[in-house]
Amino acid sequence: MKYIVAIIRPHKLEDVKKELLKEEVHLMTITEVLGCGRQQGITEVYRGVKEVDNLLRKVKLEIAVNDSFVERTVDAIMRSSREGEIGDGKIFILDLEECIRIRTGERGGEAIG
Amino acid sequence: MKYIVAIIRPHKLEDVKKELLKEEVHLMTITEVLGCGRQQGITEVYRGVKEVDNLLRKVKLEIAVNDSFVERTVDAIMRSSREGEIGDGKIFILDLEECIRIRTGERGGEAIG
Amino acid sequence: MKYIVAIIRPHKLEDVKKELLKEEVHLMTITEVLGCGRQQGITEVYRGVKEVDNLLRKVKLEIAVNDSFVERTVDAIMRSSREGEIGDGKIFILDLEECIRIRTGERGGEAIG
Amino acid sequence: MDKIIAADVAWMLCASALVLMMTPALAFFYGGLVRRKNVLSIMMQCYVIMCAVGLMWILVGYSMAFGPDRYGVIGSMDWIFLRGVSIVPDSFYGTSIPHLLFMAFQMMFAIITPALMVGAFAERIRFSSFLFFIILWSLFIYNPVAHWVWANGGWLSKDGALDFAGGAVIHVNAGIAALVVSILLGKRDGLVFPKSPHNLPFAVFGAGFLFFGWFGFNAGSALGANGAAVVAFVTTAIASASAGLVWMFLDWFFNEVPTMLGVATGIVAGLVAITPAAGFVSPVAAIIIGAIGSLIGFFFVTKVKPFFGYDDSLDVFGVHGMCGIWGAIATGIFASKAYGSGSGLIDGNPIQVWIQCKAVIITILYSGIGTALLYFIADFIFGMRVSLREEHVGLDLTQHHESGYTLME
Amino acid sequence: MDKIIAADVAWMLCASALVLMMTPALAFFYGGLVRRKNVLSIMMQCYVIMCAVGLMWILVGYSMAFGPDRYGVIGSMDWIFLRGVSIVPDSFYGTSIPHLLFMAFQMMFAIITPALMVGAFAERIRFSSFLFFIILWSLFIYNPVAHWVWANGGWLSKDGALDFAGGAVIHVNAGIAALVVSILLGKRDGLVFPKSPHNLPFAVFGAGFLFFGWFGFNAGSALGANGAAVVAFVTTAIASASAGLVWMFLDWFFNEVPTMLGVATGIVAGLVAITPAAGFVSPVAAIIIGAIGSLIGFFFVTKVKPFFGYDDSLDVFGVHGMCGIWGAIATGIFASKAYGSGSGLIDGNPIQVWIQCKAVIITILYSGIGTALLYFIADFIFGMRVSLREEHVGLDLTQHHESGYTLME
Amino acid sequence: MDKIIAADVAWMLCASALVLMMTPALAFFYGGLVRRKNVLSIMMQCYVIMCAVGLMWILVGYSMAFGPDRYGVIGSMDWIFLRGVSIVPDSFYGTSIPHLLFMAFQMMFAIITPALMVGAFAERIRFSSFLFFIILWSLFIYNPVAHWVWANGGWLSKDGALDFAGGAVIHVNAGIAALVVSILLGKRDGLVFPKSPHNLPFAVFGAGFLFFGWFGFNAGSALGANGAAVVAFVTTAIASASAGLVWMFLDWFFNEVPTMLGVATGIVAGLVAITPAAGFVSPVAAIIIGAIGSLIGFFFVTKVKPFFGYDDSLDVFGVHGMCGIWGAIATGIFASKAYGSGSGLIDGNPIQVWIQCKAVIITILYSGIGTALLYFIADFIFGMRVSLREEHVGLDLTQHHESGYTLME
Ligand SMILES: Nc1ncnc2c1ncn2[C@@H]1O[C@H](COP(=O)(O)OP(=O)(O)O)[C@@H](O)[C@H]1O
Ligand SMILES: Nc1ncnc2c1ncn2[C@@H]1O[C@H](COP(=O)(O)OP(=O)(O)O)[C@@H](O)[C@H]1O
Ligand SMILES: Nc1ncnc2c1ncn2[C@@H]1O[C@H](COP(=O)(O)OP(=O)(O)O)[C@@H](O)[C@H]1O
Repeated sequence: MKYIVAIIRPHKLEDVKKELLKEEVHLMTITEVLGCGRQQGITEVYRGVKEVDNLLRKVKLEIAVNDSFVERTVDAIMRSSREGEIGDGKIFILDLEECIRIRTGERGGEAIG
Repeated sequence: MKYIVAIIRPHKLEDVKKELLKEEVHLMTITEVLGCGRQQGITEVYRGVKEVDNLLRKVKLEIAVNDSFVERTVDAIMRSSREGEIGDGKIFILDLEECIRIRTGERGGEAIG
Repeated sequence: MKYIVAIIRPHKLEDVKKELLKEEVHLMTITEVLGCGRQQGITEVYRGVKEVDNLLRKVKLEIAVNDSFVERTVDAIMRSSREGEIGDGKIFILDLEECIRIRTGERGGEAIG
Repeated sequence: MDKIIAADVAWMLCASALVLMMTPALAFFYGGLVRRKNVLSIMMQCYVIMCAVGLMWILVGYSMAFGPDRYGVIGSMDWIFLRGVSIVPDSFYGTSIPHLLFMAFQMMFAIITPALMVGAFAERIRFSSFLFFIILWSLFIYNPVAHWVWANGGWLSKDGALDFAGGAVIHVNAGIAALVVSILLGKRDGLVFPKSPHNLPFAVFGAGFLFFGWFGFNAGSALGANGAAVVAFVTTAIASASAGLVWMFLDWFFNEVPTMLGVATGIVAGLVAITPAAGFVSPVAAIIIGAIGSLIGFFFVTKVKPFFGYDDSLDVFGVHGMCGIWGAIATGIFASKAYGSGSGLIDGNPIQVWIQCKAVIITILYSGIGTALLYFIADFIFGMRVSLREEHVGLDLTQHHESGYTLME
Repeated sequence: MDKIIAADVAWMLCASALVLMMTPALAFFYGGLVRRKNVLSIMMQCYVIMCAVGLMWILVGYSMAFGPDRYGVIGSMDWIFLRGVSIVPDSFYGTSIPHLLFMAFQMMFAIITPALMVGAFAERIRFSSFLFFIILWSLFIYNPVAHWVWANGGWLSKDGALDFAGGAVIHVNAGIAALVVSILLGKRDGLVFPKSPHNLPFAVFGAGFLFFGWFGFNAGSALGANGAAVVAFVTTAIASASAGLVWMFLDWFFNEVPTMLGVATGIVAGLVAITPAAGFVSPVAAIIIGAIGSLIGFFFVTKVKPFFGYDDSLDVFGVHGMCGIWGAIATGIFASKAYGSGSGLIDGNPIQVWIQCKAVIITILYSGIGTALLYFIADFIFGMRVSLREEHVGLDLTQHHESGYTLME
Repeated sequence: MDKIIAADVAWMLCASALVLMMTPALAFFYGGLVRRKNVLSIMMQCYVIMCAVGLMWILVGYSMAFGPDRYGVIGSMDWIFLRGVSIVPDSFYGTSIPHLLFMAFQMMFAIITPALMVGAFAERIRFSSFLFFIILWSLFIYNPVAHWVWANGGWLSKDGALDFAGGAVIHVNAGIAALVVSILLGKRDGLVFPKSPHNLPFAVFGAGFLFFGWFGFNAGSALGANGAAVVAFVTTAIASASAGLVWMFLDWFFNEVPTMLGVATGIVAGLVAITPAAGFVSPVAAIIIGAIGSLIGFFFVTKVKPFFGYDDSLDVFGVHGMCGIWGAIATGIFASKAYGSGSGLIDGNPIQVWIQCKAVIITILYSGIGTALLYFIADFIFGMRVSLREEHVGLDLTQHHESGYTLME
């Protein structure tokens, strides 16, 4: 099992969810985060003093999947969230040792979906 | 060492914390997240237009523990956060390679607790 | 590649970013979290009833780095975020299997920076 | 024939608008103090009261409360649908302003009173039952009590009870009803300790704008731009300042630090306490009334409530009920001919204290028993409390299918 | 010579201040309903209108709208820079208050009207083009229509059209313009379903304080502390209560639950509907006007808009346009000599309905065509819509380099 | 004997309530601009001033400021505890309204002035020391200056200084004191660049409702529903519109985009600038006064402050101090017999400019030196600044054991 962490642009969330659904990945956990990356932040101005902050609003998806789903998930995310410009985000894949469904106590591949 | 990620119902947080305390697990990091799972979201209505959004408020716990604590931690979470209905959440266990306490520079099992 | 998760004090964020920049680590993802640790929370009082809550505002950094960067990153964070008092936070290091840049589709070490 | 005084009309238009504004302000005072998942439910209740009770007032309420007296107990149905209520002044109520304007000013009072109670129901009442209950309450509890104290021929009014802007009618009445309902509803689930307010600035806003609106409430109760209005204005400002300060120091003493919520609560406590006395007492008496009001409020909110353990979520009883009682009695003590049209203990008229106490006791009994009865009826028909599951998810989503804020863009 | 009545001055000072306050309240009503990334852009538009249109009004607007009549169509330039507008009352407008005060009261109306439109532009208009467009609109759409209906010699006024506080001039006018602009601007990107309001309590605040301010708006339109003001005050309170309640029940029926946003919208719909009728009708008529206004608003917002699919983001057309039309016609139906200075159908004067319809139709045509023309001009010169990228990032950051809230300390 | 004019009473009741409301509005204007962890501390300071200074005013402040004159320098203690201040008009102050009402109106001024300073202390002051300091300041800085300029026999008033609604007494006074305190307190830690406001909509709300309340402030300073009130009302509306617009264009020019915070700040700058001149100048002069006020404010806030590097956190000096100075001088330039009771340069009375400058200079000197002295006293006794640790955690938690918002349900 893998634990996929994807950082995407906030307004792409709907598209990504839709695309993931097509791949039958419909379980995930979403967090609003600030990304600090290559993408230049918009200079904010408060009373004339400029604040060059390179923190940008991003959305983080965490998706636990069985190994066979990894590529499909990654592809779906890439398809739906790419704009081709700096700031599109990243996908990180970590190894997931165990997954437990609280409701049933199921473990492993069973529990993931 | 393991890195436990648990997604639970927001109103269970107090109970979970209490139960974890009993197992002497009192260090954790908590984030408010949106969960997209089997549980159906409540249809929201704004000016008559219904918004069928399946994002639900959840709470994410991140707990780094020594190997010997893993099962106790998982059990405590399951005991205290299960309602037996869809939406109870999941527990994910990842392998944790290293843990460092910033204050002291301690590493590994020492640093975790 | 490693996936570094660091929990720090909120007001240290600027310093940490600056220090990381010196080590040429300028990509990261930041989340506001609540930390439950040894540090005692400040007792809050609402209409005379005290709320002893040990949840404290912290900031979580997630930084994916190549192996050669791990120690530099850890050092930079420790240097800049230590106050020497309880509550300084922790650094967790997980193994990162894969990293993909959405924009270009690059994978692995290429994609991380 | 009575003649309209344009200046009184000008002031009473403003005062009525100010009192109307208090209900939205209250919605924020309460809304900020509940958990995020229930913020809309509180606001909804306030706003629906504004609509539903407002409409009932036009249809029958005004006639019940102020219509030609029947046996000192209730108004007749002569003025339903505002029949006969026109721009000609009434010969008893606000003789220098159009009768319609007096009706409108009183409408705002009829609205704010049940709205005050909402704080006691917070986070666990079913909306439909609430609506049913609150309309009954307005009809059968508020209207009679208003009649007794304020109407031409009302028996408490004939008895000589002084109530400048509604200590008994509004605050005691709502406060006792709130206590009853909060006990009958039971405690919220799983609140081992009270959760911190989800948006304290909203509560701060609410308190500040309640203060602002209260000038219409108290000074408007003079029904004209006259000396009594000025006295009421000044005593209102002073009592709340003094009460806010006293609460701050009590907090400082008992809880180590002065708190924002404490000052805001103190201000409201002072406003409540001065309400029945506003146009009758001296500025110096206002300082005392406010200060003692704050003491009493603080004691009930921080000691008595935890001791008995009823879940009056936003302290409607502690603040409105108890300070209203104190204010009503204080009116009997401090009323002075030098400032208004009544005289109390300090004017050598100790009997007034007893008259005030009687009015308070009667209000407590009637409101307490009546509210309980209406509660049982409503509970029997609809069930007053939401299910545990709904309580956990929050009333906003379950009762109204809305959330206050988006978590994500 | 006309004499100043101090009480009228007192009331009109308050009323003018209340109407000014409606623009910030509106900024929150709208601001709370958009997505978080666009909250400031909406508020900015409201506040800039307050400044820019306010200033234009002093320079030329007031003269265009109320200056000595030219052919019933427009005011002359005699009063630009407020030349000759002093503390002496005008012989036609507000004869008991200083001319300057009448001008100030009208200034607030000139400000709020274009501000109402802002809801239709939400989340996709370029700020610079907006500013250019709105100034033109104020000059060439608002000023003439105000002249026709309200000015001494205006042709619709001579025709006998009744418009107490601006049903046609303000709500129909702004509502139609909003519809036109929202169609021409096109839909926002990627809103398959409407996003939930980012801060519903802000919208609740806005509705509550619009209600508060509307007393200045409607009762102030009597231009004095007189009977008409009282009638307008009372009908305003009643119509909104009735409309809020009706909307709530419609929601309950069609969407399973009563919603906070529904009640808030209903209140506003009722306020709009009663506006042209406020000082002319009975309280009971106000109940009906409010209720039907809410029905119409609900129908347009929840059925017509989705059917046609134009993106009138915050329902300016559905609420202001349609309820304004209904209100204008209702004035022709319910106006009664017993309450005001006009008579309609129920007074046996059916022709008034037709006169009202004419005024509405003319306003619709002029506003619709004129707005489209101005839109094309502004679009041609500047481009009215932001780029897709800017829309995604949000107008706050791209148009103003600010964000509403910090995500982190 | 003086006779009460009911219409003046009606207006002054409203105006006083409006000015009281400005303090909560200010709490939001400032509160929205600080970081989230300090929002309550700012609001707390504003509200506590409302209570503490309000109470002091009743006890001794009013007597010090307006009591029977002693040597032109200070009021006697004859009116402490409001002895002799009744509903009979005073023979000098507000002769057509009850003396108590004049006192109440002035009370609101005494409250808002120190509240304005709070913006300069933001995010680093110890609450207890703040409270001690601000009471001293109110007693020994505000009261004397108010006496000099406004009291019967005050030496600056005898000198002929014109100050309609408090340019020198309020804005210059508070602005200079703010500058002094912000320098003495030192900079906040670790703010390499200013953090973005945590809740800009709150600041927008604050600015809008300050605008609303300012009508009470300026037009109320006419002390009656008369021509001067109308002139002040109109000039207030115009100056702020013009200033808001000018600031917007300055932002556009210097910072690429027009900003919401810029417009809000500009509006406040315009309101400050017109304050001393409000009832004395023509509408056209008001446009100029507002525009130049905005220019000066912009220059000080965006150029001078960064250059010198003092940490006047919310620009109290830049906006209130500098625009107040400009307004006071502008009064000397533009005052015109055609609009009010003073004449300035354009009326051929150049000496008035010098008189105004004198009043400003004296206020600056007295306020500057006096504030510094009081600061040293308070700092010596209590220590004015919180510890670094407390600053990092935030004042809400450390000074008041509360947080503004919950992060989690
Ligand atoms: N090494 C990394 N560790 C953690 N987060 C990262 C890392 N690299 C990128 N991110 C996240 O991805 C977002 C987009 O990255 P950015 O460099 O701006 O664009 P791109 O990936 O298109 O080059 C960042 O804002 C950050 O949140
Ligand atoms: N595979 C997954 N990856 C990430 N998060 C998940 C996954 N499965 C479940 N979750 C999280 O757990 C929550 C509860 O899951 P849900 O399917 O609704 O209920 P249950 O686990 O009881 O079947 C979801 O809202 C989501 O946040
Ligand atoms: N084992 C753990 N798992 C998850 N988070 C932890 C763990 N230990 C510490 N943390 C996080 O680090 C923060 C600081 O830890 P704390 O124990 O208060 O101080 P210190 O690390 O200096 O002893 C905590 O608030 C929590 O967010």
